[in-house]
Amino acid sequence: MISDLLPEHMKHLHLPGGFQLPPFGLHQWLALIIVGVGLWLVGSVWLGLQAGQQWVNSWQDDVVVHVYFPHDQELALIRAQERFEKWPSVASVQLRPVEEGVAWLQEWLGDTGLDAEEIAKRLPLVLVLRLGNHDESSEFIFADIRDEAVRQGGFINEDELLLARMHGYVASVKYIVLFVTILLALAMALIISNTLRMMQLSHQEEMALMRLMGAKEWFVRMPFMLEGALIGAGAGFLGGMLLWPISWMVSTISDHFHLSGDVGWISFSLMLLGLVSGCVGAWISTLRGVDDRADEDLDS
Amino acid sequence: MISDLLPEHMKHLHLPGGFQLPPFGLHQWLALIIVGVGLWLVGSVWLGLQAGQQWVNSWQDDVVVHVYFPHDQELALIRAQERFEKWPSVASVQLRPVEEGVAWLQEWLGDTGLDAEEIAKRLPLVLVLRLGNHDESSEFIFADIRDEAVRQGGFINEDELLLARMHGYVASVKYIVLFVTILLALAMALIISNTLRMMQLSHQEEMALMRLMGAKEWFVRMPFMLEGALIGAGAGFLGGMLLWPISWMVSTISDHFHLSGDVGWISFSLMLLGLVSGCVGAWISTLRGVDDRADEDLDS
Amino acid sequence: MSDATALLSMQQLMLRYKTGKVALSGITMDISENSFVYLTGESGAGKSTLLQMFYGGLRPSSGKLSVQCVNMRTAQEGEIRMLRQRTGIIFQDHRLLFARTVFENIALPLRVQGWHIDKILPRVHKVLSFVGLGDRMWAYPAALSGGEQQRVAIARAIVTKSRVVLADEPTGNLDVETAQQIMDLLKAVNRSGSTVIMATHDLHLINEFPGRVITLHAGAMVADDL
Amino acid sequence: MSDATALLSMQQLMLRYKTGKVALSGITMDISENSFVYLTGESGAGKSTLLQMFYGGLRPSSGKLSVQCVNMRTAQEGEIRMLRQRTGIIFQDHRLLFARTVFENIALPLRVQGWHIDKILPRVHKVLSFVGLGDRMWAYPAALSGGEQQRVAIARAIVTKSRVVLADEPTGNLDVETAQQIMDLLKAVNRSGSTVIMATHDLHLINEFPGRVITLHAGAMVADDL
Ligand SMILES: Nc1ncnc2c1ncn2[C@@H]1O[C@H](COP(=O)(O)OP(=O)(O)OP(=O)(O)O)[C@@H](O)[C@H]1O
Ligand SMILES: Nc1ncnc2c1ncn2[C@@H]1O[C@H](COP(=O)(O)OP(=O)(O)OP(=O)(O)O)[C@@H](O)[C@H]1O
Ligand SMILES: [Mg+2]
Ligand SMILES: [Mg+2]
Repeated sequence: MISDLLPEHMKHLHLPGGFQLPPFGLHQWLALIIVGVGLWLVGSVWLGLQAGQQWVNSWQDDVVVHVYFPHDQELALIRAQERFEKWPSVASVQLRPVEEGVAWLQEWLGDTGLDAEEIAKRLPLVLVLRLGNHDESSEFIFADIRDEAVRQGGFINEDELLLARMHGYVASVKYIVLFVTILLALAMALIISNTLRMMQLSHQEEMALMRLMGAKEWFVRMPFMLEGALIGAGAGFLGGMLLWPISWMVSTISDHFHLSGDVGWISFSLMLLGLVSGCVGAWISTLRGVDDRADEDLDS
Repeated sequence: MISDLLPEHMKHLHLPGGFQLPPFGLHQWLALIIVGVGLWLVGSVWLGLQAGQQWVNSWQDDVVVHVYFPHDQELALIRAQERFEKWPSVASVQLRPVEEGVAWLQEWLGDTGLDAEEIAKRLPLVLVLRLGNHDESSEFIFADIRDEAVRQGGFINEDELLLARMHGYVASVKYIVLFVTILLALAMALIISNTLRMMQLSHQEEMALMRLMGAKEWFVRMPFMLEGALIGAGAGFLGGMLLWPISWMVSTISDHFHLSGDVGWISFSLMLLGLVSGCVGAWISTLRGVDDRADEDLDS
Repeated sequence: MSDATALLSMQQLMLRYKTGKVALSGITMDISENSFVYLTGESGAGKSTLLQMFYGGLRPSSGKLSVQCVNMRTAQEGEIRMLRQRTGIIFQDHRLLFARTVFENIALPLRVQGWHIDKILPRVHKVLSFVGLGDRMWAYPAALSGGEQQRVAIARAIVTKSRVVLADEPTGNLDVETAQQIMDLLKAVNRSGSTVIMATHDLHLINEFPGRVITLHAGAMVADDL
Repeated sequence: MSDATALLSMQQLMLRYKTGKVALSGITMDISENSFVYLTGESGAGKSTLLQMFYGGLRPSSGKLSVQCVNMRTAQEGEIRMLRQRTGIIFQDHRLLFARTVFENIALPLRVQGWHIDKILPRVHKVLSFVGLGDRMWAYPAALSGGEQQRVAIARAIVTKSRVVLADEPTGNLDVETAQQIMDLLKAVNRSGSTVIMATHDLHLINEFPGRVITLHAGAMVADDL
């Protein structure tokens, strides 16, 4: 008899309130996709940072600058060594042992009859500066080292400098990334909460009516909470899933990076972030005086 | 007499329709700020790309890879030269003239009595590969060059490779940037249109009523168009203005970059983009059957 | 029966809703300028439907309908718009804006017609005083009783000196005394030159305030005391 | 006058709106279970205000009001909620949801009370047939005439066999015959055990369908024919 009453196209009755998800329309899908891709952006940016960090770490002990002095300028060399040792940003200053130079030269020249030791005497003297705590100020350290070296009569390899400088850039990118992340998260929250608010505006009378019929607060709000949670979790899931191809691409390009563990964590956090922000957004947007008829106007 | 009728707190009457901006509430400000910062992000990313492009351009003619061969492997060298010449990605292959090696060694050794020419004979032979059209595939070019060199009995400088590889990275970043830009633009449009749609939902009855009273379409929609245009233009302006400090910072860090012209253009485009997208968003969101009472529900 | 000076004229007018329901059929009548017309009939007879057609809210399915010399079957959007500006409407569910003050509600049609605020204010005040709510100008409709809301809706309909006033049960929610006041108002509006067409159930009012009575039944015209 | 079995009891009940308007004052009366009560009075007398207080839409400013043994001045949210589930309300502006079908509108209170859909469907059908709209279950309210909408609102109020039914001018928009049908409905509801409190202007109905008549004037009780 019930099926007699229910017309064919109404098989899926959609009653308001309670554990009932409001129908998922265009706006909901749009919000889900955009927030998902936004979260994916956040995730990839963090992934990139992670990769950059790993890269930097693999360098960390290797950030050295060689300062060259002509072979007969030993005094200048010693003076420079003393000065560099006083710099707090320089962890250690070492004179490259002559044997090392000889070995290097020997290999380079090939196993010829030429006497490497004889040439080695004429090789430049080399100071190896190992940089310590490496932060954004490194930009200036390099310039300072160059200046000091030149002042003392030595010189440095510019290519080496450029490479070392990269390190500083990667470190400073972290703050930009943090800022971008926060901004994107805010924008995503606004999108979710606006979508929910729209839903609620169009169901305002219904909510007021249910309250007048003695509905509990959770009953009135549950559909919107569910919707917010679904959009949030869906977006988080989308963002998390989209991270895997990225991480796969990165690891194919270079096997420097071992990100799979991080990807798991980041995508999990994205999902959690989406879910929580969806629920919170829903709760907040249901809080505002939806019972008030004068509130139909957003102006006030 | 009019002022008698008008109570003190109502001095600013806000009538619906026509050239009247709806009151700018929290939602509007939120949308404006978020969209503004989003546009700024778009702008800065493009600015960064511009800077990267300039950097790459300054390298363009300098992307060379040196392949070293032991001084007695002339045959291998010639074989390698022939092979490399056939590669389309390698623009030119040159044998480094011996004099150049001598001159370099002479300088390096200092003006000592040592006979540079004698040593030079024992120096490795060097092939200078100059790379041509440099695109994303360069990642593999470098690996290929390394493989080929090793196969022929030569070797290459890994540091040099890393530096050259950077070039390829910057070029491939362009596509990511394009994608991010499109995504952000979409998200911003969604935010504006959602904000307007919220405004309209809450003014739906009013709009229907005005139409029933014979109001022209432009009269009914104008407030929302104005609002959309204002949010869009305001956001564009905000984004454009925020670009200047960024460009200033970049030029302080390094005088490689000359971005002031680009900043002007980009911030102008941002403003235009914001304005146009605001208006279009408003127009589109006013199009949907707002006259229809059953449309109060977004479900359908 | 057709008449050159008729303000509204109908011939075999028929209206079928999208649902297939034929709400009106075979309506043939003329309403001349400056008349006072009652529409009666049981609930669902088609009174509101007919009134809606008089301002272009619904277009005829077949037959002829011309309102203020506008052929409602072929009229352009622009013509309908102009027609609506010359028509005052009191809706059955009054349709007041609860987010706006009484003043703003009544000022709406004036604003649509491009009046300046300096002229709107005194006009609204005058009309509100006329319906006896001169002191509620800055209240919100939610703070009014049902009958007071009804009177605001009436004020909104007559504020622009319309040529035709369509009233859908303007006394439905009112007690007898207030209903009589409303009828006095509508009669005064009629005397000042507007044609008033009013749907009502209240036969007592019809007896008390005479006018032409058109009776509908199930979408057809069954009586016309002209 | 206070009575142990009184369903609603008021003593010196007063209500002042936020605007300062005193809408009710000095109301003292009891309404016993299973009675049929008319509230009359001119527009603005305070009928709707009093009805609103009976379901906790407004709380008393002073005096005593207890409804179904709930003290309305001190009641918790939860108590009010339970009270509302035992109360059927017909609003003066019917407050139907235009975005939902007639079925969904009427199912709303059942759903709030946690009924299962398999029980909701036949119940809604039965009540709709009772008010004579059994075939309009899947229509949208916009496709109904004013009187039909009114009947849907009545169906919604009586669908949950409430202990008290509050009706604010349920016959306001109806023709005489339909109004009499509605009155028959309400009388039947009353006979089946619910207390019905109905605000109305229609003195003819009161004569035809006898009940206790309470008359308000400017917020005060001026007559009670108990
Ligand atoms: N939008 C619509 N779509 C389909 N049917 C409709 C629509 N509006 C009204 N109807 C039907 O048309 C018939 C006439 O409705 P109408 O509103 O004109 O009646 P009425 O005479 O005004 O009645 P009442 O006195 O109850 O207001 C009714 O049966 C109603 O159900
Ligand atoms: N929310 C409110 N705020 C302020 N005043 C109000 C509010 N609601 C009603 N009033 C005022 O209280 C008085 C009583 O209103 P109420 O709605 O109870 O009248 P009523 O008897 O139902 O009249 P009607 O028959 O016209 O519906 C009226 O003067 C009204 O203006
Ligand atoms: Mg009607
Ligand atoms: Mg009332």
